[in-house]
Amino acid sequence: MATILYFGKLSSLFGELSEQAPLPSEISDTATLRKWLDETRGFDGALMHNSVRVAVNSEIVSDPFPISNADEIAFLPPVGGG
Amino acid sequence: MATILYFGKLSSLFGELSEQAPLPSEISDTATLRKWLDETRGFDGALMHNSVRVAVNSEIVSDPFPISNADEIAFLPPVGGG
Amino acid sequence: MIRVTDQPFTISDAVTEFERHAAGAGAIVTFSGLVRPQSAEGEVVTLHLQAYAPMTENGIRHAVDAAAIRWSLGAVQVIHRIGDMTPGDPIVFVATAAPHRRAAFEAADFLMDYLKTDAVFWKKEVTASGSHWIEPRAEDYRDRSRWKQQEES
Amino acid sequence: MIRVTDQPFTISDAVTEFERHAAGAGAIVTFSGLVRPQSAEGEVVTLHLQAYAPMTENGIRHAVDAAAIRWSLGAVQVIHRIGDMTPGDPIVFVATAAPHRRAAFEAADFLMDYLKTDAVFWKKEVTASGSHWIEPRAEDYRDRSRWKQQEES
Repeated sequence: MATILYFGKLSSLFGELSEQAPLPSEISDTATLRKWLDETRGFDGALMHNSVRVAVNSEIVSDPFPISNADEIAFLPPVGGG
Repeated sequence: MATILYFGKLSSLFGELSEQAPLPSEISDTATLRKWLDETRGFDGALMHNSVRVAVNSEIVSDPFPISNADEIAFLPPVGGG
Repeated sequence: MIRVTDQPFTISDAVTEFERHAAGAGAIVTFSGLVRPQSAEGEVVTLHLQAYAPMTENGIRHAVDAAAIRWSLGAVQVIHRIGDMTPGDPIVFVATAAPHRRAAFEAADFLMDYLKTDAVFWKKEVTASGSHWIEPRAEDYRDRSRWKQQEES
Repeated sequence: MIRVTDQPFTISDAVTEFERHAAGAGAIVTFSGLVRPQSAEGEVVTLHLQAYAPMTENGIRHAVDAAAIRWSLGAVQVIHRIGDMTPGDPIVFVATAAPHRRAAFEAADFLMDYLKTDAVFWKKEVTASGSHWIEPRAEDYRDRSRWKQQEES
């Protein structure tokens, strides 16, 4: 099971801050994960936006970055400041 | 009796913050007062310094400014800030 | 002395706590940001903040380190709320102690500019007419850019 | 909300008092100046301040009015000690509340520059080697001149 975190407006769209999900065998990097989640979780393109960065185990990475079921993957829209 | 106030280093030289003094009849303005106090209170020129301003009843004035026995006269060296 | 917390805090308590760390300083500057009762969308009901631990804390720590390199500081404190807040609640508290006041003022100003733009927070405002996620104002980016211009010049 | 007093005060109490006047503000900046334990002359034993009432208060009031004209402020507080103080004692407390943080920062900074140079106080420092009256540092005059340059430009 991978842990997926959604922040900001993505959390509103998903309805939760996070989910635990077993990654399908064809999902092995952040680019394919992003596309799969966008289509299956009703993000309707919101997750595909350029401004949404992705972090694996708390480090910002560039698509495509390899992932496995042990990872925490976070989708980060532009920060809003404190 | 006039009230005379000495601030900053003038208060150290005089040893007090203020005095009540009857003005001699020949002392009718701040310039003559300044000279008289400087000579009779042991200021030894400190009161004559250009940087020492004088206030009559809480208003800064320019020498010579008329004074009488009912007035409060303050001698103000440069302020030191808070 | 960086705290990102979902627990309410008071400015008075934050100041009291900071004073204990600031012994010997000649100057203490504090900044407190509070939830405003009004926004462009109307009366604010709730402000909701999200952080991403430990990325949020690490980012603040990096800014505090940058301030400590740039200015001579005795102590620095940053407290930042997350979760649900209502108008008047403190969101952020920044305190700086220094031998002289210019360093204390500039470091607090610098840290607030970081916190209002680059800090890792997501902010949702709830008004009577609905809720929306907020991005930094153009003014916040302008404030932040002041320090970069100084670094380059 | 200007107080020149020979009574000791704590920063915490000053902040608590100010918060009551600052309701609805988005930003609060406070500056606290404390007696430093060391000076150019050595270890400080006592700092003694004199004021000339009501000239001192009137001068501060004039500076507060100038700040209120220049920036959009919700509330301003100035507390200034006179009399004898020892290292660590608060000398001055300035607090500003405003809708946005830039106004609060700049107004507090401006008021402190006034208080450190033009305010009507006389200040005597007592160290082990004796006592002497202090005049503003060149740095204080430089800080103060920043606002005048802006006014002219």
